[in-house]
Amino acid sequence: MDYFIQQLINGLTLGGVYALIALGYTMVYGIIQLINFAHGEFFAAGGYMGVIFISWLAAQGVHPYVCLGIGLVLAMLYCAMLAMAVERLAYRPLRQASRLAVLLSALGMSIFLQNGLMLTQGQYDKAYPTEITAGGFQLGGLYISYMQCLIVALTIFLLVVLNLLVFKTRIGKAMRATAQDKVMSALVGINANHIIALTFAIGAGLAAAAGIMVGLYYGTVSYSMGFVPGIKAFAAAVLGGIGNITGAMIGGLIIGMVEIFAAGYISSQYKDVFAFIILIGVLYFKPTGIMGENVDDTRV
Amino acid sequence: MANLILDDICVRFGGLQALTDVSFSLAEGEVVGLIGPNGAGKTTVFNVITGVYKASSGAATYDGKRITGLRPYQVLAMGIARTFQNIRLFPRMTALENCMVAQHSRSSVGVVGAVLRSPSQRREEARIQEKSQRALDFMGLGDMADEISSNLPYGHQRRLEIARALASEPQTLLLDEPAAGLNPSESRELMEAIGHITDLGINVLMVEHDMKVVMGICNRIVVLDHGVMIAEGRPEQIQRDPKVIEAYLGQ
Amino acid sequence: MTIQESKRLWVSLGVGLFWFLMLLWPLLGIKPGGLEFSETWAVFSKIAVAAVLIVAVYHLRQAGVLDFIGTPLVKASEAVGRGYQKAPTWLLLAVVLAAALIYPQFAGRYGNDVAISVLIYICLGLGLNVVVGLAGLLDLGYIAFYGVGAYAYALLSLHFGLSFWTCLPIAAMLAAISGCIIGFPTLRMRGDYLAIVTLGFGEIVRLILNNWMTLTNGPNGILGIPRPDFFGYNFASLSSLYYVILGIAVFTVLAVYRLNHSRIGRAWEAIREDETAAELMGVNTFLLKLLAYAMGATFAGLAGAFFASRMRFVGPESFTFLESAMVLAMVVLGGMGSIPGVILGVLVLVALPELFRDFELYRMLVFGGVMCTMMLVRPAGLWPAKRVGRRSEEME
Amino acid sequence: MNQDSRQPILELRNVVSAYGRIRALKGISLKVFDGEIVTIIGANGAGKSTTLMTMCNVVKAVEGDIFYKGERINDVAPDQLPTRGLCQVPEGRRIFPRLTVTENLDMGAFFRRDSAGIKEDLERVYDLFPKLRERRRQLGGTLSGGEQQMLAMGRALMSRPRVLLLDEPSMGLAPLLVKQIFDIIATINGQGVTVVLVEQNANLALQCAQRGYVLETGSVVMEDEASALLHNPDIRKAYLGE
Amino acid sequence: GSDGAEEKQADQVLKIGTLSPLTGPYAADGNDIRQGAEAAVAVIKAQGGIPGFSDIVVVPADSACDPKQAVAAANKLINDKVPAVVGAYCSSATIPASETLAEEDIIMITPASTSPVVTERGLPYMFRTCGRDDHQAPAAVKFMKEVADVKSVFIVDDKTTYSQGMADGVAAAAKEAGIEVLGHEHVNQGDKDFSAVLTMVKDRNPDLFYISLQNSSSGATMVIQARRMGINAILMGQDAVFHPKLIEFAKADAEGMFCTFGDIDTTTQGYLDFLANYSSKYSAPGAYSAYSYDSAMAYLLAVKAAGTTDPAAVRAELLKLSFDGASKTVSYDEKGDSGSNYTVYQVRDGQFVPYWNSLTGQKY
Ligand SMILES: Nc1ncnc2c1ncn2[C@@H]1O[C@H](COP(=O)(O)OP(=O)(O)OP(=O)(O)O)[C@@H](O)[C@H]1O
Ligand SMILES: Nc1ncnc2c1ncn2[C@@H]1O[C@H](COP(=O)(O)OP(=O)(O)OP(=O)(O)O)[C@@H](O)[C@H]1O
Ligand SMILES: [Mg+2]
Ligand SMILES: [Mg+2]
Repeated sequence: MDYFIQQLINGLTLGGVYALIALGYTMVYGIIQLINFAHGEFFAAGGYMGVIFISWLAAQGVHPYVCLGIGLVLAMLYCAMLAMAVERLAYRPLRQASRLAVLLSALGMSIFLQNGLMLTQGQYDKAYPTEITAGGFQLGGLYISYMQCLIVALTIFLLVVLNLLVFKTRIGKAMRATAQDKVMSALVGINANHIIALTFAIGAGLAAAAGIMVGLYYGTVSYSMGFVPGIKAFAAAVLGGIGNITGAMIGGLIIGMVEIFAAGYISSQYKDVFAFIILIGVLYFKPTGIMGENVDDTRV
Repeated sequence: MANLILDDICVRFGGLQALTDVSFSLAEGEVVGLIGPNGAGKTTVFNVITGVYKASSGAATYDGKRITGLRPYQVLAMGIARTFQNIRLFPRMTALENCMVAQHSRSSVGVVGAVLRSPSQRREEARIQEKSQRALDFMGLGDMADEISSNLPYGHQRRLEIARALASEPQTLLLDEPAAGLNPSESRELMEAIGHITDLGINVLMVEHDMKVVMGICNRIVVLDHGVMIAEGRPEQIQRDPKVIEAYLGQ
Repeated sequence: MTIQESKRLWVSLGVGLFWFLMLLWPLLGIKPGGLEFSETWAVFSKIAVAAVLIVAVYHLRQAGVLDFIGTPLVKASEAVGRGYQKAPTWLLLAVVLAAALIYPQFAGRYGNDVAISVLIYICLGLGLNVVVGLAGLLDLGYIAFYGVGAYAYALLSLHFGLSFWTCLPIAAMLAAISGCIIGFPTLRMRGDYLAIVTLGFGEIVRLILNNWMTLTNGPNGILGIPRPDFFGYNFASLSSLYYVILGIAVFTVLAVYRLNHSRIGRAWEAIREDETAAELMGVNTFLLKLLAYAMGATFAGLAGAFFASRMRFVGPESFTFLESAMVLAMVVLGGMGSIPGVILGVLVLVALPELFRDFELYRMLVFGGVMCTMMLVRPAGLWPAKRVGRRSEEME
Repeated sequence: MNQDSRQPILELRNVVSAYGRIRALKGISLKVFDGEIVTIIGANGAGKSTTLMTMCNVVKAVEGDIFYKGERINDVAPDQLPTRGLCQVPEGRRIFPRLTVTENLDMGAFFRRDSAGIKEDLERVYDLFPKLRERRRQLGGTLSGGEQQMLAMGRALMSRPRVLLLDEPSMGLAPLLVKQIFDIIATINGQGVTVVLVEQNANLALQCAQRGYVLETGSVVMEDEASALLHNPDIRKAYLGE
Repeated sequence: GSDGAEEKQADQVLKIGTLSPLTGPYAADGNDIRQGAEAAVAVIKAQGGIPGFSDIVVVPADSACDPKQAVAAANKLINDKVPAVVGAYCSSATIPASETLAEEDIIMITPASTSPVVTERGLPYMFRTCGRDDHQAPAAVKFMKEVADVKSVFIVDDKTTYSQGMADGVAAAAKEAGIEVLGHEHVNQGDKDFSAVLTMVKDRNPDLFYISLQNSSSGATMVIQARRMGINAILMGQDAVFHPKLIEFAKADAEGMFCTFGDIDTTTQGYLDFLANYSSKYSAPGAYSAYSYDSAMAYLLAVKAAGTTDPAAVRAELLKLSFDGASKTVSYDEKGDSGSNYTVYQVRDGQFVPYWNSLTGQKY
């Protein structure tokens, strides 16, 4: 039983990580229908920025928790800026082009950023000053680390904040309108470019937060670390119904859980196979994903 | 032949009853108008006939064969072709190619034939091209065969829709608001074209809000309101029917 | 260019450079030991100078100062274009084919090796072009079929001693069958849902190849796969292998061309343009989408079987997502739906990394940047299919 | 010509617009005066919609000048124009399909900050179109064609326009609704809103408008009082189907 | 330079290719390999070069740890007319590349590929300076049995030719030695989250947890997570995990961990020479720097002795060769192997410290 619950906690944590990345994916997708391959790189850049800022602050003798807080904010800001630059340079000029052209531009950006990180940060991984967040507590036969709590809490917190942002604020409404019809939203006075840039910034900020969490939780960051979680998060976003924030969260949790339980009970080498089979199975019966709005584009 | 019969068709979308017990028929050589207020369910009738939506009850038959439950391409293969209220051409294909696609169900060469370019494939290809060109000519688009369809002006796109439907060699043609977005003189040309179509022995079911057009060419009119048939009859009768005037025509 | 526009250009360059500096400095300058500026400055100044130069050249060109260089060039390229249009297609094709036939005589081992890669990718690219370019189905797991073809030949030849030429159609068929298997559940999905499912399938295939020890020997791969032979003649040398793949590639080009210009190709394009309308115009979309996957997979299967025989080794590393993405990049970069475009895309994307080998560590960085830039400069591809240009609202 | 002593509120001078290489407008000049209804009629593809889109800078004029309230607006971003009172109900309505009716209306007032005024206008729109009030929680995309047209109109009104550009507001509407829509146009105009009306239903449009322009393949071929156009035999033959 | 087609030998440049992953996740080790070879060349050149050759250059090529790229890179090296190649790193790249090189009778000396298959295919010009997995695994198990005295072991690998080969070897040897294998799980490369497997490890509670991963940072990640989760078993890794970075990343969590690695006696003169040369140009040597240095050195010495790059002659010289290299006393047998000398190291106070020698069965 303990084993089961421990795996459940593992699944929640991993799912939380995927969800954090998937939230950004889904927001960007929601607004310009772009599978932003570079999103995984924002995640990696966030992880590195975390190391850089936190190590520097720690070296100045700042209290660990303050380090963490400031580092988190700075890294999120940094990635937001990075994302805005990427959007401006690589995506905005292609607004009118076919979607595959943008997809490819995103792929090129992803390769570029990944190698940029490698060149500036070195090929070796970087270690987080993990002492900051090491530790946890024993609950019966279970061991729960503080990082696990933090990841799950942060995910839930951001989910709530984002939902409020998108559904309750003016900006959110503008985001949804821009997503649905860019020309019309210009005709009611929305600057689509600003809204899209903002969405990228928010998405990348979320990815950066995820990068730091991952760095702290697993101890190291590497320049290529964005790729695999990027794909999983993409899968999570689609599973939940791409474009839907709550869906991304649910999708992330499902993928995380399936992976952990497949690894814990069946076979860890085939865990991804199970994750993808669940994904395909769900989509087979619900082609728009779990929370996907059934917008019927077949109306004739 | 080409007898289309709808029998107690009902369609439901979630809680919304879009069509309730709709029954009417379309006989050989007829032009029938289907009118009614916005959201009455006219397009839904088309969608049920062509297999886009499933009827929740009731059946449609064509020449005695049941067509409800068939996939759209099977319905077309039986001889029922349609146009769309919101233009649905293949935007990046030329006018001619748009029509050639419609010949798909009237041709049969497979992968092997296509790769080997067998003599029968070449013959068939030539036939497809000729038939399609004839459909374009018929709608007066003959010299626009090589234009990309999305570059055509709106009115020509409407006509291309009809040409494409004709290219599938149908016996029955369903037209969904063919005159929308046309000015009165263009509508008149359209009416003439539809007249020629019936001369080919094709019967027509038409949804249209332009009363001049409807009254001008329909033999019979069916009126829907909130998914229910409220009247059916000859144009003169319909024009005078108080229920129709109240729900639809006004004044 | 008005003064105002020119001012805006320089201002945005300034903002851009400042922004870049803000992004660069934390990466290079913040060290636990302290803050540094020299390294950042060194990198930044180089890039800034380059950017200023580029903008200046652009500026001059807009202003017409550089017309004396540009105009003759444009004229020359137009003349070439005209000549190209005048020459009959068959002549051009004959020249290309002749060049392809005598190529190994002039190329060294490395040249042959690269040419073989190019030809393999041409088969892959054209196959994917059927799925993505013609039928409009975004497939991110395409390389799985290549893997199926490769392993099919490897296993059949090693376990059953079948010859390359027997295996080639079998491999193609097995790939086609797996194409149908993958295609089936995705038929109800659209757009990007399809993308992730195909990506998932690709990963599943790779993981099975990597983990099913008894069948595939897992990560160790399969060694000692025989080279093709033909009535006793063994295609052992690279140049003779080149002719084998050239034959397969020519077949692929021909087949894809003819399919494209048949009722089947038209039906695929109709599905790409508007699936619902296509079905309503009599196209059995279900069957044709499945057929698109199967045909695409067939060409990948052929290429895969050849790949196995040429490497004499297959392992799961050759069939990763990145490989799928690469093939997709070739198709899109070259020009979706256009056969010469895809071939050009393959040439460019195979050649680029080779050209950039000397950049060593910077190679992939440059590669990614160039890929991005090319998309920006030619969003419809290097050699777009004839039919492009969508009725679009014009907006900044 | 005749009334040029007045300052037009919206004016195009020799405007050329193009889609890629295709020139859709080949040098159009037209004037709209404060408080009037001007209609633009013409065959399919004449460039009517393009004219409206050019007025809003969604399609950029490649040549010529656009003046609004006396100021050249060629370089103003399209999203700035609604804030200055220039609004459009575009061809095909372009309702935000996944926003509710209320949210769609709110979008019309996106740039406005006076929540009290917005509330007031919302009530006004609901009074004008009682059907919308009934459906305020429904998603825009699920409305029927006529309701969508009302919503599009209401959304434009929410921005308190000075000038309202209407592109084929009667397309696809049942005859009864067509009449309603034209009544509403008259009402709005009575409240002081200048209207530019593009219509295929030239008869109704000319009856409702004060002045009219006739467009042919991207050029203005005629401009006159609406009543004069209505009785012009050429016009009657070419556009009114007689 | 001279333009004559018939150049004198003295004008010839001796080229040595290196084949290693310069890009991708193993780029770090790949660069160590390239630098090791460059260091050896520098040393020989400093000693006056090789008579008959005007210069010696290293031609690096990127194998990317990928069979296809490795073959392409091998072909490129062939085109560049290199008579010998040092590399590659991943066995899965080394094997197909070696087949290609064999077609042109090019000598290949791998400093890092430990798969037995590499030298078991009867290729005459294939040599190996590092040890073999099928020696390393028994050495590790011998240590478990005789020194650590464990009763049970849990094994994890990440499904590469190398890491899985090692893990299978350990599993088999452990069974034979009477150590209970409580589990043998496979993770995937690129995974960062090992919590599911580690929860399983914790649940089974083995005496020793054997980690066979393809690179040191995965290893470090796993070690960190294992310790955090409260797994108290003895940790043991193999030679891919053995890397200074393991300690740098895992810090205190790595303390006490054991790793097998081909013994490099860092006190020999050979090593000190190497270290001096290497660190004057590059940062601290990585795990494979010394092996790569020795591989290149062996080739250069053989060419010097043979006076030609003719492969048959050089092979004969290589088989005769015996010199004190950086990693060990290098000499090759008929298969091309140079023997294995696996030593168990322990992480103590942030450093790998030799702990037990498998050949002698002695603790240091
Ligand atoms: N796919 C669907 N999902 C939900 N509701 C639908 C769907 N299709 C149609 N409806 C609803 O069914 C009703 C009838 O729609 P239909 O399109 O048939 O109307 P119509 O008579 O063609 O109207 P119009 O003249 O405006 O075209 C409408 O209320 C519409 O909102
Ligand atoms: N987005 C576009 N891309 C390319 N060409 C276009 C585009 N929009 C319009 N055109 C072309 O510009 C010309 C004018 O089109 P416009 O839509 O303005 O005509 P219109 O007068 O509104 O016609 P309709 O009555 O059919 O709406 C037409 O020839 C049309 O084909
Ligand atoms: Mg309708
Ligand atoms: Mg228009």
